[in-house]
Amino acid sequence: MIELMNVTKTFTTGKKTVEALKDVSLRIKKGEIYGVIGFSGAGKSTLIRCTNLLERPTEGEVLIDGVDLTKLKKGQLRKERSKIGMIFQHFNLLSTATVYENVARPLKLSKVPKHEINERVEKYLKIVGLEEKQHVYPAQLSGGQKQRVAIARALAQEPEVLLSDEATSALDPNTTSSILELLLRVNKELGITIFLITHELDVIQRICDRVGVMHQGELVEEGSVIDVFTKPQHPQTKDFVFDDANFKVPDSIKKGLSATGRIISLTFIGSSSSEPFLAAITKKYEVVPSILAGGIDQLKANSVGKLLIHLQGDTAEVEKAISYLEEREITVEEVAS
Amino acid sequence: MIELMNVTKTFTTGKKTVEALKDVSLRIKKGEIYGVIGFSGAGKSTLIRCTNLLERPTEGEVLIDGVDLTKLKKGQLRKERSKIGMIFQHFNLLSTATVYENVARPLKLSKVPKHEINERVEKYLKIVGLEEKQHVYPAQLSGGQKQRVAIARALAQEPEVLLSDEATSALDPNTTSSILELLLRVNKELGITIFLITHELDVIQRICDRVGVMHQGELVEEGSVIDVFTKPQHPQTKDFVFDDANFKVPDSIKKGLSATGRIISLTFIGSSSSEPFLAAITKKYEVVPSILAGGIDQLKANSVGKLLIHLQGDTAEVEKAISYLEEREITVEEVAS
Amino acid sequence: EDKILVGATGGPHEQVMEKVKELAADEGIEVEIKTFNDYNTPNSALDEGSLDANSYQTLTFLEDQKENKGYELTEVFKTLTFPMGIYSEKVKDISELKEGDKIAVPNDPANEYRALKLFEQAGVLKVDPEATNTATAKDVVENPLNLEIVELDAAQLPAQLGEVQAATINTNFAMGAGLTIKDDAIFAEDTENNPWSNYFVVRTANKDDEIVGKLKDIYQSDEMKQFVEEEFSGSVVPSW
Amino acid sequence: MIAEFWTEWGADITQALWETILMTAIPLAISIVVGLPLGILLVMTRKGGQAENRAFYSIANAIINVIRSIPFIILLFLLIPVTRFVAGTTIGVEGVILPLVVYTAPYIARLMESALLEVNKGVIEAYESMGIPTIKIIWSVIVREARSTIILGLTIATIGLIGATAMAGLVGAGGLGDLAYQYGHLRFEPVVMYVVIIVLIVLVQAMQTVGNIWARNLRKD
Amino acid sequence: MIAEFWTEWGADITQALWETILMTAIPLAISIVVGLPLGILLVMTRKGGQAENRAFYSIANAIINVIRSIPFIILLFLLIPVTRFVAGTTIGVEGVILPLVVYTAPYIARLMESALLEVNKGVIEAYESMGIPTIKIIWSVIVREARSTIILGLTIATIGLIGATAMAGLVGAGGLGDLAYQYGHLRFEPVVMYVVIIVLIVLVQAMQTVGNIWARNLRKD
Ligand SMILES: Nc1ncnc2c1ncn2[C@@H]1O[C@H](COP(=O)(O)OP(=O)(O)OP(=O)(O)O)[C@@H](O)[C@H]1O
Ligand SMILES: Nc1ncnc2c1ncn2[C@@H]1O[C@H](COP(=O)(O)OP(=O)(O)OP(=O)(O)O)[C@@H](O)[C@H]1O
Ligand SMILES: [Mg+2]
Ligand SMILES: [Mg+2]
Repeated sequence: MIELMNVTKTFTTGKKTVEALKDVSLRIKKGEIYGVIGFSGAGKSTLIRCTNLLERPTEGEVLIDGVDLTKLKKGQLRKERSKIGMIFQHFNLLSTATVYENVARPLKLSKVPKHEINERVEKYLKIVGLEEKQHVYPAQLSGGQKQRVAIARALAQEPEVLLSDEATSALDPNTTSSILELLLRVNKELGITIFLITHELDVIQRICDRVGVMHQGELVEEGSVIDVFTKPQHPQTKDFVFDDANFKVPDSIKKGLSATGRIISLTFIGSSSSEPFLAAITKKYEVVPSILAGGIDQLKANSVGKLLIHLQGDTAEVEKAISYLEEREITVEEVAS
Repeated sequence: MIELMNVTKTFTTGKKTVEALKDVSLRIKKGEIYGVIGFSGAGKSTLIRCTNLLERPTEGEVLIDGVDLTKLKKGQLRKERSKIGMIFQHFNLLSTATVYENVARPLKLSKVPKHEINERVEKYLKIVGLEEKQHVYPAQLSGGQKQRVAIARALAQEPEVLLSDEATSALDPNTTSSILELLLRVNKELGITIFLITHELDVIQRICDRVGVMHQGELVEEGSVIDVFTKPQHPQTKDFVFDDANFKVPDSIKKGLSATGRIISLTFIGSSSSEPFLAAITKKYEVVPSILAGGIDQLKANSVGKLLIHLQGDTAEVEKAISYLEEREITVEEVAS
Repeated sequence: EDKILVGATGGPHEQVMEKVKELAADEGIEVEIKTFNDYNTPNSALDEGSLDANSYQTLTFLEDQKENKGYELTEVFKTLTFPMGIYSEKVKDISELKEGDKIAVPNDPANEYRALKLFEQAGVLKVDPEATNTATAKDVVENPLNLEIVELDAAQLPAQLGEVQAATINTNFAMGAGLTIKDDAIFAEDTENNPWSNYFVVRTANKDDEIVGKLKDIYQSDEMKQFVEEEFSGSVVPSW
Repeated sequence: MIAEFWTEWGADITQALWETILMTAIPLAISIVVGLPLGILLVMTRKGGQAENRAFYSIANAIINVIRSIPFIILLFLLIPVTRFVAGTTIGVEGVILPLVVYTAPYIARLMESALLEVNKGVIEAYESMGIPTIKIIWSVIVREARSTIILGLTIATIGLIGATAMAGLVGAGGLGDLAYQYGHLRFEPVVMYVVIIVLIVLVQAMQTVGNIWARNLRKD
Repeated sequence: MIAEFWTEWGADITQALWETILMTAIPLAISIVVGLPLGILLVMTRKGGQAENRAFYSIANAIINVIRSIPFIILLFLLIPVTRFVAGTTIGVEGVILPLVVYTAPYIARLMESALLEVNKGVIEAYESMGIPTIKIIWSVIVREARSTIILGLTIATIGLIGATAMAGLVGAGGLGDLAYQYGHLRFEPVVMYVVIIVLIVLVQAMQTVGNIWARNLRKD
């Protein structure tokens, strides 16, 4: 469906050049939700802007449904673009149009029949919770409200492909949840392909099928969400994935505890989470595990647990407990204190 | 230090009025980090903008160090404001000035000595990781980079009070972590009072001393972070606090499990987390607990755990296990499936 | 003093002054010329002392200005006469003007009255006998042919001649368009004893200055007469 | 006294006012019809525009500059043959319409250009990303977003136009400016001049006020 | 032929060019000194401005409109007494400086006003929130951010000023516009007129180009 082939983008200002994208290749299947994460300035926005040619790649090809956008004439490009919706990092609303008009105008300009425009606008404004702000101008909206108008605008287009650049970063968790549920629904029901950028791991976990990690203009890692979250390869990915679980326990506490036992991190997928493995080792071996930090994340298809535990007990028993865990396909890693 | 007394703010556009703040009173002590959370449109930005009188309250008083800002003359207000730094939701950078100048200009205009300006700018640009982008204009920065410039600008002022409106919402988790660490450091070392808005619970948990919850223009709940997170009172607060832990497990799974046991949520504070209570009940009673979801959050001063567990075993044993937990000051709640 | 600053309107007045300047230089008098296109400024500037003399106006105009503005100015000698003519691209004789035709006249007070009087002289209309220098088309009391009188900028008249049946044009402007009073005018003022001759004007206080006398001699010299006659071939004539 | 003044000059002033209104309204309307699209074309064809076209931009830009270089008084004269061809006459109100249009349209184009360039590029991008045809983007997004600035620009241009009509008296088109000049300046009727100037001031003040209010109402930020 | 033409007219044209430059540069400089602060004051004192002052705003606004209502040709004559008092003369280049300033300064003030109003309010707020004195905000934030638009506005004003200098010839100040009018119109030397017009065009074109490039370089988005 979406295929980026060896895409490179170089910005030149005066004598300086910035390589925002370095030979990035990427394939997103029809109906898939693909997420991109990466540090600020990694090139995520540039990548997504290259996908609909808002930014023309310096090199490389961009294929949508097999059509190379970089080779199209204006009119054809326009036709392809009309199938692609986009939510921008900075809203980009018309300042002189009301919320209603902001959603309705693109529909009018795309020749959607009149009665349908009204229906769609009301439907999507309701979904983003702004039906009461219909007749208000953007200057009178809060940051999150503006973002929601932009989301409603993109969805009302009912596109085949949706590009989203940090659509939920200005939103509170509940609103985010409802937007994500909506995205999942349109993805399932209408088969919309979604290509999104976020820095909220949560968003990736909840709705993405696959995830790519950008670092300094390169796509350094890519794979199913489960793989990337349980077996991150690239140091940057590890930084991202572990940030949540491991690194929140202050070093001082870790140090104190490592005197009385071992600190290990456990990563487990899917059904293991509903298996009482901690209970099991407690019963089976002479060990006393206590949870320091961590949690179980419900991914779109599966759940992934990460626990940082403190295992008290004599060395042999602890070793046995660890072996038991490893047999149950739980990844056990020693944590340096 | 900061005291808002019965602050009301009404926006009037044409015939319509929006009550963005309804009689909000709030006290932030010197050296405290106070966080505000709330849904999009709840009035958070308006609240923080009223604190330095960028938005003049329709009614009520705003006291900084005992001085009522609403009663001050222009010149005096300016003097008070010079002690207050602010990070905006929408960056507000000079488009015609480089990154360096964006940080340096306010210092120049505040008559900071020349050699110090250079030192400070370099120091804070380094802290936010933008030393390489010093000579670049905002239009050539990514969203997160712009936000970091805005952060550096506010910090370089070395103010006594820092107001921050979703300063980290455009940032990836690692950058967020380093900014938060920085905020904690300036708070501790320089005693800077911080008043921040966020919708990332994580931010509240990691650095705030107290937290307020806004809902439809009202401050509906307020208290120490631990209290609000462990014993939320207002439905909105519960929505916020529980969203992370409980509600991610799909109802279908919960339903299936409730046939074979009880689903309960455990909330525990501080040292309990390093106590092996799950191990204990496993050993003591004929119950098999398994973790469905949840985690332990390291708060600024303490840690709070929330676990959603499935407790298998016969009714009496389960009851005993629950009593045991409750004796250890763990809040146990039954979860409807 | 052997230096004098003279204001003149653009065109023949200025050209002739340039020649005077050359001749004066031989006698050790330095003449500086300022060119104007407006008829009021040379007088106000002379009165305020920004000029020492001006050379562009008729006596009627000067009297009128003195009366209205209280200037203390005096004419010292005659300079040039620009006989005014009625020109046409459409008719050969003034009598061919028909009911409702358009005729054009200059719209400035120095020229409009004069132009209307010329039409009166030609017998196509009558101007209010009490009208003065500042007369306009409104002061026409008899207009048997119901001629439509179009008032235009004097300099625009040659270019606009095709737009009307006939127009009075100051000869300096006519010249530029290749029209001569002798050959092209269908009706013209007399060149001899023309009441509209122009004067060299100074502040009353200076009327007896030596330099003014010297300049008069230079201006009214034979050499100048010859120059004017050659340069303007009868469209501008010496008034002395 | 006022009654007397009005009996003598009322008709002239009303007539001149009417002429000024005609000489302003007609050229303004035509100039907008010409200048607005021209301004749009300038924005579209400039470097980085939606329909970048170096040749067109350079030529249009040069022509505008050339015309704007020529003082109106000379333009009026230079255009005589064209005016005669187009309007059939070069005198009176009909005779100045074309020169006034030639004088005003490029100015309006320039003002339009700068108004349109102020429109937030992100918004334009958003509409481009939806595959909406350029022409619709121009009209429904760029022009609409710039409406407030456009109105202010047109107000400035209209006032400039009223200023230029003062010179239309040269070719017998009359108008307030000419009346003030003829009677006030050349024929020593200062009262007429002051009255006419006051009428002019009221006219311009009204224009500016309407423009300001209109622009403010269109502005939503 | 060209050599011949130049021998005959070179001195006149050079002189006229010099006069035009003088009549443009001096009034422009003074008008900027007057108009820029005036524009700033308009922005500051308007409703919602940093130093809201209804009385000042209304009066300044009205005066600007009144002056902008009066065609230059009439302004020139109306101002004679003032000019005489200030400059000591009402003719020549000295005599037109004041009228040109009176004509241009309010126009520049208006252009400044609209340029300054375009500056992002959020940025101004950011600096206000730091307690930086208003005067510094104006200069180091508002004016700096608006520099590009200001330059474009000044370019437009300068071209308007060059146009007005053509009328200054009426009072003996000379200049290119007057030379073109004199020779083209009064003496029928069309070649001189065309040459002068070309010089004018080159002058204006150069101004506009410099203005455009300068403005583009100042623009960083
Ligand atoms: N200038 C204004 N005019 C009218 N209404 C306004 C204005 N500014 C804000 N509001 C309204 O006031 C309410 C509170 O807005 P505010 O910006 O404080 O929300 P917020 O809590 O910061 O939301 P977010 O998380 O989305 O930024 C919103 O309903 C908004 O629409
Ligand atoms: N127009 C431009 N000119 C020059 N450099 C640019 C331009 N746009 C982006 N860049 C640079 O390219 C790099 C990638 O930017 P991009 O906006 O893609 O980052 P991002 O991953 O979206 O970051 P964020 O999470 O902060 O939004 C950054 O270093 C940025 O400074
Ligand atoms: Mg980005
Ligand atoms: Mg907000």
